[in-house]
Amino acid sequence: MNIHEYQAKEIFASHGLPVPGGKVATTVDEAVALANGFGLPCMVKSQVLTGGRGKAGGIKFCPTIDDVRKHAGNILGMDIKGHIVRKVLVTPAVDIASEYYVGMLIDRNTKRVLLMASAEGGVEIEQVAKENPDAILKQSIDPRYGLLDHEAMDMGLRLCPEDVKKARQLAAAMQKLYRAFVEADASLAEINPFIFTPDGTGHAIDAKVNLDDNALFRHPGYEALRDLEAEDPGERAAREAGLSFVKLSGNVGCLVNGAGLAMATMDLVNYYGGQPANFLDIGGSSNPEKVVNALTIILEDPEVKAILFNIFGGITRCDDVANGIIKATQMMDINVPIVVRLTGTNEAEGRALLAKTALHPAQTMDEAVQKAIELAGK
Amino acid sequence: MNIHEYQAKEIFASHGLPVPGGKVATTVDEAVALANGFGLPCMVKSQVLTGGRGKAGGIKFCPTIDDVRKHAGNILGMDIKGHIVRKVLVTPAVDIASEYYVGMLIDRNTKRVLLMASAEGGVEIEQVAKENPDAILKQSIDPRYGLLDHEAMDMGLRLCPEDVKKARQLAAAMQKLYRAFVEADASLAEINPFIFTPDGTGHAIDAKVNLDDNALFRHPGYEALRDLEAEDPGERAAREAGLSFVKLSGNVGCLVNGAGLAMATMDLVNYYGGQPANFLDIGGSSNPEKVVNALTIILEDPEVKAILFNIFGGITRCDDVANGIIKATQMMDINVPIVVRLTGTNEAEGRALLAKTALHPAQTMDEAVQKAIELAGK
Amino acid sequence: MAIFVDKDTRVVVQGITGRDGGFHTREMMAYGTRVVAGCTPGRGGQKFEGSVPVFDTVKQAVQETGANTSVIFVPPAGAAGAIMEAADAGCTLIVCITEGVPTVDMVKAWPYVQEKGARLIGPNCPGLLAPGIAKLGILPASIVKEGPVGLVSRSGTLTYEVVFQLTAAGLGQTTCLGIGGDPVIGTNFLDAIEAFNADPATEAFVMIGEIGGDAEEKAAAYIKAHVKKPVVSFIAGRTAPPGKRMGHAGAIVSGGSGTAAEKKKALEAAGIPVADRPMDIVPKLKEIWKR
Amino acid sequence: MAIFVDKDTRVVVQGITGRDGGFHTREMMAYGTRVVAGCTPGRGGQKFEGSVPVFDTVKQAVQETGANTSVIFVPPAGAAGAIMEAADAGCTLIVCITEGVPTVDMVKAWPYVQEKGARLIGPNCPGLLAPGIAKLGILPASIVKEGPVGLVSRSGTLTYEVVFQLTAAGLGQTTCLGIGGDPVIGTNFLDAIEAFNADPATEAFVMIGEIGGDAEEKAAAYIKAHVKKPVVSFIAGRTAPPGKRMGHAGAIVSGGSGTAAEKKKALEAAGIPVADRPMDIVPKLKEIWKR
Repeated sequence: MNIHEYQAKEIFASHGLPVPGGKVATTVDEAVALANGFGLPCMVKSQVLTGGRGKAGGIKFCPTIDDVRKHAGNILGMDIKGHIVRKVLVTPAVDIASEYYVGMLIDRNTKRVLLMASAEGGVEIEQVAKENPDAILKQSIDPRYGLLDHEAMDMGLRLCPEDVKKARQLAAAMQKLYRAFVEADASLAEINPFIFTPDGTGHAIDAKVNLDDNALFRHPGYEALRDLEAEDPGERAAREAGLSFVKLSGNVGCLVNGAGLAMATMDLVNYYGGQPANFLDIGGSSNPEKVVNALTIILEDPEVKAILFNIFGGITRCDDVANGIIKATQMMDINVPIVVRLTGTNEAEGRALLAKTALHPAQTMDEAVQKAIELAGK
Repeated sequence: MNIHEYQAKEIFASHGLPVPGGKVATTVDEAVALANGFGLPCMVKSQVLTGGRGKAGGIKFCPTIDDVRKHAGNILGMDIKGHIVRKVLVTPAVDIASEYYVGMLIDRNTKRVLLMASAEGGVEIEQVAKENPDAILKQSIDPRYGLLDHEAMDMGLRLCPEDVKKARQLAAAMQKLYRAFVEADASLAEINPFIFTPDGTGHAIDAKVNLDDNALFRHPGYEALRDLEAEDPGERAAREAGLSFVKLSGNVGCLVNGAGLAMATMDLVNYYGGQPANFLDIGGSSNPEKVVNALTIILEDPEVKAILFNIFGGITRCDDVANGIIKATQMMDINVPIVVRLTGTNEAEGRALLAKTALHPAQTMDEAVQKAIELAGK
Repeated sequence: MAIFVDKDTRVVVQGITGRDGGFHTREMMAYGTRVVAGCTPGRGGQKFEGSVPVFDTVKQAVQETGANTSVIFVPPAGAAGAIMEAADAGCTLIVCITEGVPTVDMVKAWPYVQEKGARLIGPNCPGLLAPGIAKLGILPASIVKEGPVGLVSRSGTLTYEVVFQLTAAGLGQTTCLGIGGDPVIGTNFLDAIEAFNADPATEAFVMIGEIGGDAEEKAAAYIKAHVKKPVVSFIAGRTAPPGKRMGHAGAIVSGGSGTAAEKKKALEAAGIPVADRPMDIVPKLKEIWKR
Repeated sequence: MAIFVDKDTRVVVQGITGRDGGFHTREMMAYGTRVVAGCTPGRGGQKFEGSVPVFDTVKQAVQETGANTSVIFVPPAGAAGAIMEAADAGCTLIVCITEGVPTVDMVKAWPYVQEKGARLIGPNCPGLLAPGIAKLGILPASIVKEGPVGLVSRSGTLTYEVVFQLTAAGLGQTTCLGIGGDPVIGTNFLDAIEAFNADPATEAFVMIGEIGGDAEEKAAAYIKAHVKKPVVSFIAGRTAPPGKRMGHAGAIVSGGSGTAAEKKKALEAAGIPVADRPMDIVPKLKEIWKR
């Protein structure tokens, strides 16, 4: 789950990271009131779940209240890479003498949290990684010990060899970020940039956190951080129904059991010149209710011209699955063609059941995909 | 640093351990008001830094407010093993269906925290250890992983094999106790007993915590937990002066540099039939102020009839130490004899300085101790 | 012969009294897997299906029954703890089927498993099926067949699809192994490939990858340097949009890396044919495999 | 010959720019110890006493100067971290002089030191002095003399007292070692005794214990089983009241255990004479030592 800058900063602040004050406004008047409260100059920052906000004009420095009014007005409602700005963060502006990048993520190869830091702060780390990979310092964190004092200090001194006080602040920030990462069950946590003011005080002036969906169950408070307005309605409905769904822009709706097979199905639609409308994993169950939910979500998309079930019956029996699909389609009013491919245990029985319906049976993935593309094009 | 039950319970509660409500009263009226607030029946428990409170009549069950008034009146001011009761904890009484001991301490041999637990709760663990050592279960905790789920659950199931829900509560309590131990920098933490009510709910109804003096610097709040009234005035003054001091009941005041040598000096006084008045380590410095502080503390004790300095000048030079002692004694009005034994670097110079004073010089520990005992006896 | 299991594999099922645990334990036993014990705290003393003793702890199960392998079906909150319990009890192979295990838990559990010297498969995986030897996990027994091909995959049903095609083409398997789709897993492609390469019964193998991470690239480099056996690969997720998690927690293209295109390129550069469609895997394998 | 150090010992002093660190570094250098580097973050590039290079990190010090031993004089809050830094940098011997290190920090640092394969002495100890070879710590050089006796002690000045008497009696030392008075220390009596037993130059040794814990009892059992060399002991704290910490964090009789009487009993049962007074140590040693 991705969360907004202001939410990430709240998590950071609760772990003692030096985050400037700030509050969120949803209207220009609220923004102005906040700016009056914090004092000038201040920043008005769009809160959207995408990068590149600065380039898009979504982050503005405001020396006067008139600027706050003007920029908040422009930014609220702005479309940044398809994300509509509904909130702005108003936060005191700080003078920047130097900028650093500090980030952590899960490193699949070491199976550990990896700390990355760079003196090239304020730019996207992927860009630094491409153009100047040596500028990124790395430290793999042993989970048994956490980020040790000397590891953090070594990083701090390498980032800031000329000023031990700043190195200490960077080191402390890294150790706090690690605790925040682990305790919040993050999958990514970035401070970009961590800055020093001319008087040498460090501040985390931007924050990015992705939370591990698998761990949300032990952070009941985090569900409230979810920005429901920013979520695709279909993806939201799927999440609430316990389905794994990603909206795409094609016209062949796909319902598949298993994530890998679902991706392979999308790829095959594409291979045969079609366009998948979605990724959807309905899981191993033959529960008609789950199928109804999945179909409802897919049919919300007016672009969908055909529906493709690709089910590999392993432990689940194909006749059970067929019955589930038949019941679900009977409960709904569906006016696009449905192709069903069923393979595996009790395959023949499953297909026999389908034969009595208006559903289009298919024996192989390739046949099913080609048939669905053809029906969608009609 | 030892803290009271009610303070230990506050630490436990902050780590999520199930501690019954409770508040401290210093007068009978306060105790009655608290009991009225919590409802009856309740317990009135003396808060003193020693064990055996129950046997001494310092813990009473109160079914009525009259009982609260009577028992609080008896307990406040009571002397328990030399500790005067100045506070009572008033806490709701709970029905006890079963009792367990759960405790943790530093195990010097493994260099780890050791979890100990027993189904023989409510009695002193030392007694169980003597009479029925097999009744004590032990789990050494690897600091790299903490107390793992299966380790805690294994203990819980061994304590309570007949009831998995209770086993889970015990396991959870052990894991919380470990976090409390580490985060509070304890050297000992005990729940004795952890009880279950007849409905199967667990409660930590007694609590004991010793804090690591070496770690107090990182818990600024803990200094407020110190019970200054319960502390020996001399030991308090020594602590505030940064000296290591323990009051004993003899008449030979001892000032020694180094803890091991200070113990050996006490032992030698005893060996020659004398009685040491104290343990005191003045450390490696030759600073006259420190000597003044140490002498002031020792001379507060009217039993002290002679003073014995036993100084081994290793890195510190004996002439420096002699000058420090001479200056300190000149700043004070002292009317007991002072024996000074100085050995080590610049020993001759040191003794030459002492020769010009009224101090009694000695060359060996044995000579010095015998002389001090003799002077104390006059 | 197979990788990771043999006829001495003695299984304890953690979470045997749960719905999924019970169902799949019956399936494993039906296939002839030696399930010698179950474990559910508080259920010690019971018998599963009237014959398999259930214990409160894995330690007891190992002591009483000589179990050396654990298959885990416990809920996500306790899964990493269950892995550590199995490792501590002396299980040398641990297969964690549970989906939805927090990544931070796996990060913590991993060094513990390593210190105890156990092999972990999963979590969030279908487990492993060595035809004729043992079934550890949820791979359907109906689709496999004994034979000379190894198969390793990050996926579940996509694996079944490929196994089904192998079997249909008469190509039986030494071991079908699903390593799981999470970012942090125990046994990875490299470990599996090393094992297949060393297994005399495995004459050729198939690797089913997907988007996210660089495990396929690492495997490609290893195969190029060390493997003489024929290998064919398939990568799912060519059409996945960046930044979106495709069902599996680990299946995500982030920061422009972990794409199917990159993986395909790395594999082909290492001389490994990459099938465009699942149905192309068997033909490609037959093409390069001179039996 | 000595234990734990030799002529290849190359020292980095952590906290060299502090008051105590600087003072004792000069003393160590004056004794001829090869202090090759210092370490204080933020002071990298400076020279101590005009000759010893100071580095920001121990890793740099080790890389640039070949230091293999660290002596630590940093304040308590950073001491356990400094120990871990030294171990991580590759120091194989770490002597931590710092007093007042939180016990929980040492509990955390210990497995790290073990994993890195380093030997830790201390904390809260005077260190070690091998006459004629090296001085690591704060033991006064003026009182020692080269010779055949080993000495190990939990104490500081009491050690000096005994060394002084040994030297005065013409009994020089192979190594004088103060292991420290804290509850959790690196090298303990057992480790030191093993080393003295294995050291051909050490013909006899003295063990100075004190109240608290059972390290003396463990040492007694080891000596009885494995040591043929003459050993004499002394235990401080016979008159210490129970439940009171006697200066050293580890010197406390708690729950009735860790008393001097118990220790004396265990030692004597193992055939080790226990001196009643410090001045009896040398005579007792001469009594049992047939040179």
